[in-house]
Amino acid sequence: MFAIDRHAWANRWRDRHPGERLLLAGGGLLILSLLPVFTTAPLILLVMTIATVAGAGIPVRDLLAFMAIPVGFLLTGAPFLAVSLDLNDGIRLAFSPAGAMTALEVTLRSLAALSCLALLALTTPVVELVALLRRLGVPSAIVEIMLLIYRLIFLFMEQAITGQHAQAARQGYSTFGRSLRSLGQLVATLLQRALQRARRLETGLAARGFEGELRVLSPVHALSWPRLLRIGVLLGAVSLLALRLDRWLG
Amino acid sequence: MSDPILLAEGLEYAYPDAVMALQGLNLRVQPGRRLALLGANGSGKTTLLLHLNGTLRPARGQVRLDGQILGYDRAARLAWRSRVGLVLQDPEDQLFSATVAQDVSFGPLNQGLSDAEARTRVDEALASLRIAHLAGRPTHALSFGQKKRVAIAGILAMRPAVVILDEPTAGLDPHGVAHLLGALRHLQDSGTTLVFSTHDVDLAYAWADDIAILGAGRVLRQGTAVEALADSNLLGSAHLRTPTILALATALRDSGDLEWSDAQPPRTQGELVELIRQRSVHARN
Amino acid sequence: MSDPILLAEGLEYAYPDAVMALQGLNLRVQPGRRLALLGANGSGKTTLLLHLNGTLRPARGQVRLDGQILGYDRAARLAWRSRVGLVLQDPEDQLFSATVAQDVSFGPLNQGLSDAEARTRVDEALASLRIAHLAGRPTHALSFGQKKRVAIAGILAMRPAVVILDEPTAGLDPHGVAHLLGALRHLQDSGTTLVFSTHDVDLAYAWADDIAILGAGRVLRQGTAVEALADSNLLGSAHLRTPTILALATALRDSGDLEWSDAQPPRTQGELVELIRQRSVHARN
Amino acid sequence: MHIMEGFLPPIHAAAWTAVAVPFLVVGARRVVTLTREQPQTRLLLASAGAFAFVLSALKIPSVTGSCSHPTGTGLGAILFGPSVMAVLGAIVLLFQALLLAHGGLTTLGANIVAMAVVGPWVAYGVFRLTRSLGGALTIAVFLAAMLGDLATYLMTSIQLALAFPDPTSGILGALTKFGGVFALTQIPLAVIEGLLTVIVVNLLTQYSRDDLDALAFAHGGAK
Repeated sequence: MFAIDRHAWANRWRDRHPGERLLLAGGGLLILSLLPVFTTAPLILLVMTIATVAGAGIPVRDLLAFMAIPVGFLLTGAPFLAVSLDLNDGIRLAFSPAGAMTALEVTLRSLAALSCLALLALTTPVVELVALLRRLGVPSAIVEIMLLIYRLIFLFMEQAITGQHAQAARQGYSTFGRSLRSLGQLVATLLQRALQRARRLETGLAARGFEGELRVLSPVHALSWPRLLRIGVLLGAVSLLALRLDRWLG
Repeated sequence: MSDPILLAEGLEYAYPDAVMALQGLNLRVQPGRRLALLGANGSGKTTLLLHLNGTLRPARGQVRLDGQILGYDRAARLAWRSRVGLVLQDPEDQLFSATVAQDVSFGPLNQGLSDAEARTRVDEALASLRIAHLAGRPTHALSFGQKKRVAIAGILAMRPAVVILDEPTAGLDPHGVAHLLGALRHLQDSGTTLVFSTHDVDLAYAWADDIAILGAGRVLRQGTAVEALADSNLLGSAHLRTPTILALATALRDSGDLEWSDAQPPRTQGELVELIRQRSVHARN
Repeated sequence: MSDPILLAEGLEYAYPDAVMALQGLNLRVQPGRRLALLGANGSGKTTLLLHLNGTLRPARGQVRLDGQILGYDRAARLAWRSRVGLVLQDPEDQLFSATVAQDVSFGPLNQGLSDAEARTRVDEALASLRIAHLAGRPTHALSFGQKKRVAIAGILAMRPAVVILDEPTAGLDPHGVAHLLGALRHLQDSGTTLVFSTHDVDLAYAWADDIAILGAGRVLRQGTAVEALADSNLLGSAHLRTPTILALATALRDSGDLEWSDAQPPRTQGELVELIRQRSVHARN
Repeated sequence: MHIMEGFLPPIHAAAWTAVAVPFLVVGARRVVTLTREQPQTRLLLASAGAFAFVLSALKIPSVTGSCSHPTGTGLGAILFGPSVMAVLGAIVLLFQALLLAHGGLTTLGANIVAMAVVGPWVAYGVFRLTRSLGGALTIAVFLAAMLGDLATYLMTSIQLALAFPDPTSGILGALTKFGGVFALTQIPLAVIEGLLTVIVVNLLTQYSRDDLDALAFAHGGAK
């Protein structure tokens, strides 16, 4: 249903420990936050893109598709930063060089950060990241609910799409007013069905000894210390290079 | 052969997660006939149906209605859906209103009919499916078979020329199947073209005029029911099997016990039993 | 006749909306056999299954497991469900975890097994349904037939003595049905008792050792498959019909074309075709 | 509208995350208590959360033809109560970032504050206030959903203005700039979301009382 999810379950790094990708992407976001943007961002963008495409084997086309919508947001949002608004003398809009620098900085940082998110999202199933939250002290009830939400999203999305197809087949979206009414009916029906599903799951899981907790085996992915070390070294090298370039550019 | 009312030419379609569902599919729907789209789970039946009423737009290829290539702008889709009605498999996916009559009125009202006209359409549709007595009932309290018929009534009330049904008999018991098929036959008698998808080879053989066998996003064979089902290897490769009645009738003809012509093969349990009885009566005389 | 492993005596049950679902139902389940609960939609099949594993509690009557009347406190229910596994019709009602292996581990972990033991159970259950290759796959990306098998694996991993399946073949294409029945046969060979509900008379006839015919919340008749299906009037009043193979085999015997004994009637298309072939070979010799 | 990954300066991203945390902790405590009292609540809450995700993925019909999605904050706050909604909203936002590339991880805190805290609390407050003043259910629902929606966008504008003060006119100027753009696009959408929520709640109260009762647990039976 979601292209991102499909890659997350089937890429070259599928069997590796999710902590490794979390370190790479999270470390990338961290140094991007701490170090000068103008030199760090291009390096991060480069490293993450290479890792995603050459490392995990995600096709370039799909990586670009991932970036497309947020980049669209960026292209419409960033120019606003380059325009200044003068309120003293009526309302006057003007180009601002300082604002333009901010816009450029934001664009670079966003692109680089986006490449970190892409690396993580395209290579790691959401549920494996959620499972890591337990170690961060998130209560197990919350983690279990998150895992169940993940599963149910696909089910309910399917129902939503099919429901809309059915309404469209009966001209439910022929005018604005009818569209609104159809959508309202769809949402109300989806909620009812969601609650029904909760009740039926209760019966279905009771047959399997469900008493409230949703404990399952965790997948075994061995954490590779050599790989973690290499990722650390890579991030360190990027940091050093970024700082050096920054000094060199003055 | 008359001009097809619907014609799919070289349809290709992939879902957003890159699963290829249709891979160059061709199909012709003859007016006034019953066409079964027979295929295993995952063969692309539902995706095809969603193309036939313009819900999905093919990446390549086109659909013609009455010979005209169809567009995908809003107006074109609206006109298309007034001619081609689609009933999905799970009635829960398409019943949104509190009562049966309200639900069935959804389509006619969306078509811009007046309340009075819509009411007439509702009564007509419910009557033609023999469920007029359900009109005032709350939809959630209906049995599965009743929901199925209400969902069909919701499409009939729009008076489409072609009615497309996704797995119409799925989940129905023998009595429910008989009841539904009776109502659909009645519909065909009034000139409506029927297209239905199914993985039930016995149903397709008993009930379709024409059959298109689907596999891996293509129509592997299309013809009259008997033509399409003749090749058991093809059926096997499509994860299907030869219909029971056809297999037995063929075995009985091969063994010399029974005679029947390909033009008029026995289609149902009743017809085959009758054939056996007649023969034994003959033999005795 | 050996002692029944499960015995339902005089079950009565009404749903909160006052619809009477069971009205004095009696049923016996013989160990190691395949029992089909055959009934039309609304005949009370699912309600009965939910009583057999202790999910619903009858207003009157009782269920015995190995001769013991069963209680409904927490401990009793847990023990009961370890012996009697229930697979619901819609696999989506029973699958909740992201991957197949995780999902299947749920039952064994609830039984208090260690992680290592649970892992063994998961591997075993997946292997016995021939879906070991799916272990690491995300549940939501499975086909319908695969989901169905994973749901069954989730119950098998708890090693119940009795496995109850609600409409196990509903929604499966011929290939999927064959695959599933093969896996279930394998299960029975290892001594598991199977109970399944269905409205498919052909399936029940082809595949059950014993059949109980349900109608209006009662067991109308219970016996071996041939015994239970002999009375076509009874079947009609239960909104069912005579299985195709049985009807044809009977017609062929009546017409004098075929001979077979009630003890060993032809059950499947293959068996009946074989019988016809053999006879024609005989006749020629 | 979600703030995209990397858009906010790091200090701001961290600060908004810090603001979001207490709300999440309180909400999580409530969820933990609820699930302890009634274990099956897990299934109900998960269904509610998945529903919220799907709701935010539906396309809203718009007059202009451009595509937009409901925020669902008003409906969620009315159905599930604001403290539980904070948790469910945060989960939905995390999943949107990872499954759809909407929003981001560094901006998760800021988005949670706007969409899972401010929006729902405003919606809930408006709903209770209107009801206690004797306003009709329909009016209360409409105002709650519309103002909840607008509050979300106002909050997002404030977040952006604080992060990117206008070079000439400062934070106020930036707020006018961002707020003006959002107002133009969002007021019609907020009205549409208000209407949509009224339709949904009307249908639910007419035909699905049981379901509403089942959900009332999440905020102590408030109706």
